[in-house]
Amino acid sequence: MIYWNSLSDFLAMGGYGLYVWGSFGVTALIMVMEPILVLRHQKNTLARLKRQLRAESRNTAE
Amino acid sequence: MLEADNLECVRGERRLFAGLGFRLEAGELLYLQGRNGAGKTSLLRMLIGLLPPESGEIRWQGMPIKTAGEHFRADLCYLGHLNAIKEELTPLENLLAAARLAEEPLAEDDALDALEQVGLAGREDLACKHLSQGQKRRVALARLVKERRPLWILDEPFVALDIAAVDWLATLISGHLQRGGLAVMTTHQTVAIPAGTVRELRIGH
Amino acid sequence: MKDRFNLYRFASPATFYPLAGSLIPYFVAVSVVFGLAGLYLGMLVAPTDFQQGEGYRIIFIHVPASWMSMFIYLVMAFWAAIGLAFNTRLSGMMAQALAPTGALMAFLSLWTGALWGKPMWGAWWVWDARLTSELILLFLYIGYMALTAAIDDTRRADKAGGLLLLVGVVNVPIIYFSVKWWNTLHQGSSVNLTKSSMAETMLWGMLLMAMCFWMYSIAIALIRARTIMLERERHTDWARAVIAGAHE
Amino acid sequence: MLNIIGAVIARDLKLAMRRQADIVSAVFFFIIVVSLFPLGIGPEPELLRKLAPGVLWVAALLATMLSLPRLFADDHRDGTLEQLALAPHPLGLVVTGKVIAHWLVSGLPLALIAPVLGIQFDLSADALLVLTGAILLGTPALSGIGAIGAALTLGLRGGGVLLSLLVLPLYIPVLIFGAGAVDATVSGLGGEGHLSLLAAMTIAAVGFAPWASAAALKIALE
Repeated sequence: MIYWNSLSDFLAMGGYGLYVWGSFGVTALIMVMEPILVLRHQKNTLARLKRQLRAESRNTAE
Repeated sequence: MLEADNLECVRGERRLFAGLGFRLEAGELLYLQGRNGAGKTSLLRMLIGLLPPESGEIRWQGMPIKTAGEHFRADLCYLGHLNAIKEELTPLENLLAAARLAEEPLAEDDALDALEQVGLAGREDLACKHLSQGQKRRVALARLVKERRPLWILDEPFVALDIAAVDWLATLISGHLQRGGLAVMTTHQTVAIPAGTVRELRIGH
Repeated sequence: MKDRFNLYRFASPATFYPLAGSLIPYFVAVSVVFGLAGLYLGMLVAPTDFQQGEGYRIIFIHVPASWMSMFIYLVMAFWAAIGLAFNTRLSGMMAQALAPTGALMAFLSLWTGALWGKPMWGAWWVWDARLTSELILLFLYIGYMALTAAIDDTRRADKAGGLLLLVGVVNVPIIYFSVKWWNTLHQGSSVNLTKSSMAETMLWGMLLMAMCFWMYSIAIALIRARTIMLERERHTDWARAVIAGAHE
Repeated sequence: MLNIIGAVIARDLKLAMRRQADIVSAVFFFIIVVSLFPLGIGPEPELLRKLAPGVLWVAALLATMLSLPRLFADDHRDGTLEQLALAPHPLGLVVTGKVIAHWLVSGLPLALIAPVLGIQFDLSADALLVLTGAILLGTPALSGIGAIGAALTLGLRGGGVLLSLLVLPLYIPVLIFGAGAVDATVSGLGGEGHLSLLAAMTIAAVGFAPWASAAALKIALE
């Protein structure tokens, strides 16, 4: 089933290794980084909103 | 007849007012009062149709102003806190251009007459940038002199006017009411309007 | 009539927020499965292309990224049209949530296009219709994000951004055909469903990768939409409940 | 309908005449940018002829951009825009008038000066004629599309830069066919096809853009 004979063949991509892996590498980087950044932003936003809510309820309690 | 029903106004994240309504008949004046930031100007902008209310409806002669559109605007005269005059044009050119753009033909004699009434006689040919703040306001008010559209909406019309001008404007407004016109205005000082029914509406708490 | 199906209910943030939250894991899982299958087919099983050698394998990300960059723009324009017509709050949030992913897809399309073009045509960049339109698409994404970021009032930002999106939808085809007439260098469309020049495995690999990108975009847009939603609706009861219940 | 468009044009032209410095500086910008190119590239006539259409068109594009931020900003600042929006006719007609006035003040002078500048690039008489025609036909589209950007960025901080970011990509078709018309003439193919496409784009832009701009202005006025 598998087309490649060896790992080094696979990595070389018939001489196009730089182009193929350059494409896949950047894509992988983006598709890993974007979720990380988005999730971190979500976490920070939630924490900030929670702080605000707490400060607000403290103000109304007094 | 101008009616407002259950108006709600949200600016940014704040709800300025909700459940606001009134009914204004021919010959009546509505004073809008409230502290700064209560939403007076926002309400005026809703009434002229520039700001869609969050909920509620405004009707002119029984028809929602949103659907009435151009028919409503043909009956409306609005004076904002900005003068809407061009600094490069003379008072006369300003009046004539404004009338032309509002599709309300104004004869040059009538325009000159209006400028004389607001005390700008002799300054008709001076570009507005050479006029003082008060004089510029008078140019803006001069539009009202020959104004025969039934609904006037005025944002702080008395600001920056001297006592004589305040009296003159009050007379002008009462003349408008006597002709069966309607007026809505915001103001900080209560000015006695000689004729017509005056109602008050307080916005905010 | 109370329990009649109501579309507006799903368009309301209070309903959408938990619904999106429970859907995200499925989209992620499906995306991963499709991605692994696509990579397996495309990178390990598919034979070489007799014209382009192994370099053609860039197609497995280039084409899905290009498709997604255009598709996301269309979806944003669709939301914009809904938002401008019915004044729904959700539309603007969805458009904003999609924009960064769309821009990244456009960037990926250009990047992989350049890396593919260099060995195939001998140039990193060829001024043809598809490449140029893709570049304009990237500019439109950036313009949309810059415009909405510059407007403080979210309501005005949504409407102005929506209008820009619709103007862009009209213009992108015009730009495409302008550049096409100006200079025609690019090869014809590589996917032709009736008589495909591609081997079947390649086609399947590409379609699986496209599904992976699609599901990825949905998942990431939903996460972003939830954050935007919470931020904008923080004064409402449902948002307060969500914020108070969240653990840091 | 023509009444109101005429009234807006008359007012805007009168205002522009009172502020001639703006028109003059845009024209000078055009002249200077175009004249800088031969200095940067070198004096070979062959090369200059090749570059002329593109250089003239890019300079025309940038010169038109200069006055765009003020298209609605002045009226917005002094409250006139509100009055225009409240007048008893569609705002789109008002914007149509403003777009035409903007073209008369910014596009038309460029078209008139372009043949003179074309001489610097050793263009033939034919090419100069087509160049003038192309700029005459294409610049109204620039004013129209620009109006959308000006309306969208009205009153925003950094509006000018944002305006270029939004508008310049959309100018590409006009640039391609505008420069293409001159190119085709220079190479002896005839620029009629390009010119008719330019005309089509201008008709579409002037017909459609004012209504999109009007929608954007209403959003900005809320």
